[in-house]
Amino acid sequence: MTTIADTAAEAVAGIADGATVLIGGFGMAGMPVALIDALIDQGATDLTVVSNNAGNGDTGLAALLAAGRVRKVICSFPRQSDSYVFDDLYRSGRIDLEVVPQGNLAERMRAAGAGIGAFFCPTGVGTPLADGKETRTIDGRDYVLELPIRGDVALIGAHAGDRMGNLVYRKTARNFGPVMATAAATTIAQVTHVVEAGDLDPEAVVTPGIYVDRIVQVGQERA
Amino acid sequence: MTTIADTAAEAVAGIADGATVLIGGFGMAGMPVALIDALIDQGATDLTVVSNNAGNGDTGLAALLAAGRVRKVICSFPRQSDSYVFDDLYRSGRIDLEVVPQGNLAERMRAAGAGIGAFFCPTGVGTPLADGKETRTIDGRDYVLELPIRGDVALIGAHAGDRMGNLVYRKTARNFGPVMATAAATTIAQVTHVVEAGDLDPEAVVTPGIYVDRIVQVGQERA
Amino acid sequence: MTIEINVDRTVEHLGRGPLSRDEMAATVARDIPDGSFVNLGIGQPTQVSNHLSPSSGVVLHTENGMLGMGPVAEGDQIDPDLTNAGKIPVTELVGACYFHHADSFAMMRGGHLDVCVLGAFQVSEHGDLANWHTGAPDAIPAVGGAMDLAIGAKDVFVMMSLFAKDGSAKLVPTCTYPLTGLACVSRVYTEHATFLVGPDGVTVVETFGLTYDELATRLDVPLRRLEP
Amino acid sequence: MTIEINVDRTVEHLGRGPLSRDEMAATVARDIPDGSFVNLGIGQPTQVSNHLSPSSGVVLHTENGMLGMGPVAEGDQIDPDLTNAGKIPVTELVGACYFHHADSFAMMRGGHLDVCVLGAFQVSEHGDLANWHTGAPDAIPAVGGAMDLAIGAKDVFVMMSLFAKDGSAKLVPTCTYPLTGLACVSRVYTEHATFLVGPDGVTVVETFGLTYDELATRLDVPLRRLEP
Repeated sequence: MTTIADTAAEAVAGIADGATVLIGGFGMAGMPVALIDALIDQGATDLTVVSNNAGNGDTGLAALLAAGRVRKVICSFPRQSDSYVFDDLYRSGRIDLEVVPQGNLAERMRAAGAGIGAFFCPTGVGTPLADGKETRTIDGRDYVLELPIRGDVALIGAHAGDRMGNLVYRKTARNFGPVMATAAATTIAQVTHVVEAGDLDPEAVVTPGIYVDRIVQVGQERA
Repeated sequence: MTTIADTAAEAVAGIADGATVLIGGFGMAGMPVALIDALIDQGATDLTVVSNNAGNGDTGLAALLAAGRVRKVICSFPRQSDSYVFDDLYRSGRIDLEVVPQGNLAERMRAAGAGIGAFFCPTGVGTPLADGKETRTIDGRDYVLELPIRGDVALIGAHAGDRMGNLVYRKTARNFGPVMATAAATTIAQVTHVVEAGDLDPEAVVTPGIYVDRIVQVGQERA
Repeated sequence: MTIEINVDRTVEHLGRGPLSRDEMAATVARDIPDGSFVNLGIGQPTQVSNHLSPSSGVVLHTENGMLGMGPVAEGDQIDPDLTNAGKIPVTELVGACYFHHADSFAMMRGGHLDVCVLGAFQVSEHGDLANWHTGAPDAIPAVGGAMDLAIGAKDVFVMMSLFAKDGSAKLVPTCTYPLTGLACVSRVYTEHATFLVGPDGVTVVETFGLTYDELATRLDVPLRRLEP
Repeated sequence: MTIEINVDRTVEHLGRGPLSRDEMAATVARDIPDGSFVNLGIGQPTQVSNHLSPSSGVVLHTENGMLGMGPVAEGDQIDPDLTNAGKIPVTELVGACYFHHADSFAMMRGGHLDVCVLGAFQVSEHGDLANWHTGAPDAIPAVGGAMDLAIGAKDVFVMMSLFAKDGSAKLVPTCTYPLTGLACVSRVYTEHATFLVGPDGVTVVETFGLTYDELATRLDVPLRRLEP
C-alpha cells in the first residue's frame, strides 16, 4: 500500500546504516535530488549505492558522496567531466567501486525484481569484467553468469504518481526508475505531481503501484 | 522497417513449412484470428505453435489445429471446456505437446527477445515439469535452468499501430503480444486501427516499432 | 508466512456444523490485511472477492495482466478484451493498470504479491502443494499459472475441502499427486478447520463443528495446538 | 555481417588526401541501409547523424530509453528530461517512443538494432574491440554501455583514426588494451581506408589518398583485396 508523504524527510525516514540504496537517474535526468538531499539530512551512512553514474557536480548523488555516507558504488560509468567528488574519493581509497556494464546493471536489477536467480548474459564475455565469473556456451554462443542486484531501498524520480502508487515518467528521465522500483524492498518516489486515482490512463501506467511504497511531491519543476 | 499490409493474406505471406509460430492471446482476448485464418489459407504446415492455450471452439488457433497444420503445441493450458479439437488430436497421438508454466512461457520468450542465453527460475522446482532439467541452489533458494523460446514468426493482435510499427493494446488483450513481438524473427500484428506516426503518445507505446515487421488493419471490431 | 494470525490459541467453534463454501471464502477474506495485493486462483478462490470490502484497499491482481480488477462484468459491461485468468469478463476499478504477461509473472515470481489463494488436490504437512494434475494416465496435462502462483506470493493460502469424495484426507504427510510447488503453502482453509503449515508441521488455528481431538483422529498428519 | 557492401572490388581513391572526420561520418552514413535502426556511440559517431537524411527512414536508438531520437536540442528545445547517451539535450521525432533501461538494453542485447557505430582504441583483425579502458593504472574504470553495444547490434561499425598519436596502428593482430567485446566488429572506417574484419581477417574495401600496397606496408595485419 502506498503512502503519500508530506515531505521528503518523511519519505526517507527509516533508511538504515549499511543499506543498499538504488538511485535512479541517468546523469541528472530522473535523479531524485530532493530524496537524496533528505537522505543526507537523515544521516544514514555506510551505504552501498547502485546508480548509473557516481555523481555530477556538487548536487544529488555527488553531495551524498561528499558527505561521506557511501562505502561502495556499483555503477556503469563513474568517470565524467564533472565527477570530481567521486574521482577524489576513489583515488584516495575512500570508496569502493564495482563497474558493471550498463545493460547488465539494468538486467541484474530486473532479475532481482522478477525472482530470477541468475542469468546467462552475452555482455562482457572475454573482457576483464567477466574475470572470475562462470561462463557457458549455449547454442553456440558464449555467456557469462550474472547475479541479481537487490536494493533495500530505491530512490527514484517520476513525473506523476497517483494515490495507488502508479507512476508515469517523462521522456528519457524514465531510464532506471521502473527497474529499480521492482528491485528494492522499499521504493520511494519523488514526483512532480501527485494525482488522484483514476487520473492516470491505466494503459499508460509504467510502474504499477504494487512496487511503490512512498510518494512525495517535490514541487512543480516545470510549467 | 514496418510495412502496412493491405490484407491478412499479404501479411502472412512467406511463412515456411516447419516454422515455429508464436500466437498471441489469452483465450480469445488478443488472439489474432484474422492472421490465423490467413495462415490456414496460406497453407504452411508442420508448424510448432507457441501459445498460452491450444485453441477454443472451432475458430482461431483451433481451426489451424483442425486443418492439420500443427505438429507440436508449446503452451501452459491446453485443456479447456471447449478445447475439443486439441483434445481429440492429442488423445489420438496426432500432435505433440510441451506443457510450460505460464510465467515460464512468458519469461522464456522474454529471454529470447532480450538476448539472455538461459536463466535460473524458481517456478516448477521439485515438480514433474522440472524433470531432467539442471537445478541449482543460489543464495539459499532452489532454481531450475530454463532456455529461451524463439519464434520464426509471431502473430499477435493489438489495438492500434502506427506507420512506424509502434503498437498499443487494449486492457487484458495485451497479454502475450508485447513479449512475443520481441521473440520472433518476423512479427506480424493485426490491429483494429492503423494510425499515422505521431498519433500514439510516445510515453504510452507498449511495443516499439523496431519489433514489428508487418501490420494489417482488420476492421473496426468495436465502435 | 508474513501475515500474523488473529488468535493466540486454537479456537474450537462448536455448536455449529462445518463452514459452507461461502463461509470459507469469508474466513479467508477476514485474514487478508487491508491494502494487500492479492491474486485469487480460478474457481472457488474467486469467491473470496465477494467478502473483500472496497474500503479494505485490497487490490486484486490477475495474471493475464492487470492490477485493480473489479467484479465480474454483467450486461453492457462485458468486454471481450477484459477478462480474468479464468477468461470470465470482469471490470476495471479506479486506479487500475495493465501490463504484459512477462511483467505480470515477474511481479508474481518476484514476490511482490502479498497473498495468493489457490485450490488444491492435496497439501502436505510442510506446505507442498498438488493442484495441477491428478496424474491420471488419460488426463491431458495443463498447468496454466499454478506453479508460478504457488512459488510467487509472500503467503499462499489454500482453500479446499478437507476430505476428497472417497473420504481420504487432502492434508497429508506427503502428496501423492504430482507436485505444483515445494514448501510453498502457509495456510489451509477447509470447512472443518483452518491450519498453518510449514517447516514446523501443522498447527490448528480454528475448528468448525468438531473439536481439536476429533479432528486429530481423522487426519494422518501430526497436529499441534496454537499456544500463546 | 548482415549489410552488403556497395562495391565488388577494392577501390583506391587516389589524387586526394585522407578523409576528414566529416567525410568519414558521411561514408558510414552512406553504408547504413534505409529504414535501419541505429545506435550512434558517444563522441565522433554522433556526427553520422548529420549525414542521414530524414527520407532515409533511419531510426536512431539511444540506450537511455528512446527510439526516434532527433537532432541536438537548441534554445527553447532544451529539456533536461530528454537527453542522449552522452547526456546532451536532444529532440524527439514524430513516431518516437520511450522505454526503461532494462527494456532498452534488452532491445540491444537481443539483436534488434541493425547497426551500432562506435569509436575504438583498437580493433583486431578478427573484430575484437577495445574501446572502454586504456588499462592505465591510474584510470578510473568506466564502461557505460560500451560492452552492451559491442555485442548487441547485428552490425557493429567502428569509426576511428587508423593510427594513434604515437604512430602505432589501431587495427592490430591482437588488442593490447582491455577488451570490450570479442569478434563483434564487422567494419572499420578510418581516414585512410575502410575495412571488413571478421573470421576471415581483414579485407580492404576502399582506400583514400594511398594505394592498397602502401596501406599494406603500414599495417601489421594481413590484408586481402575485395574481389568479385
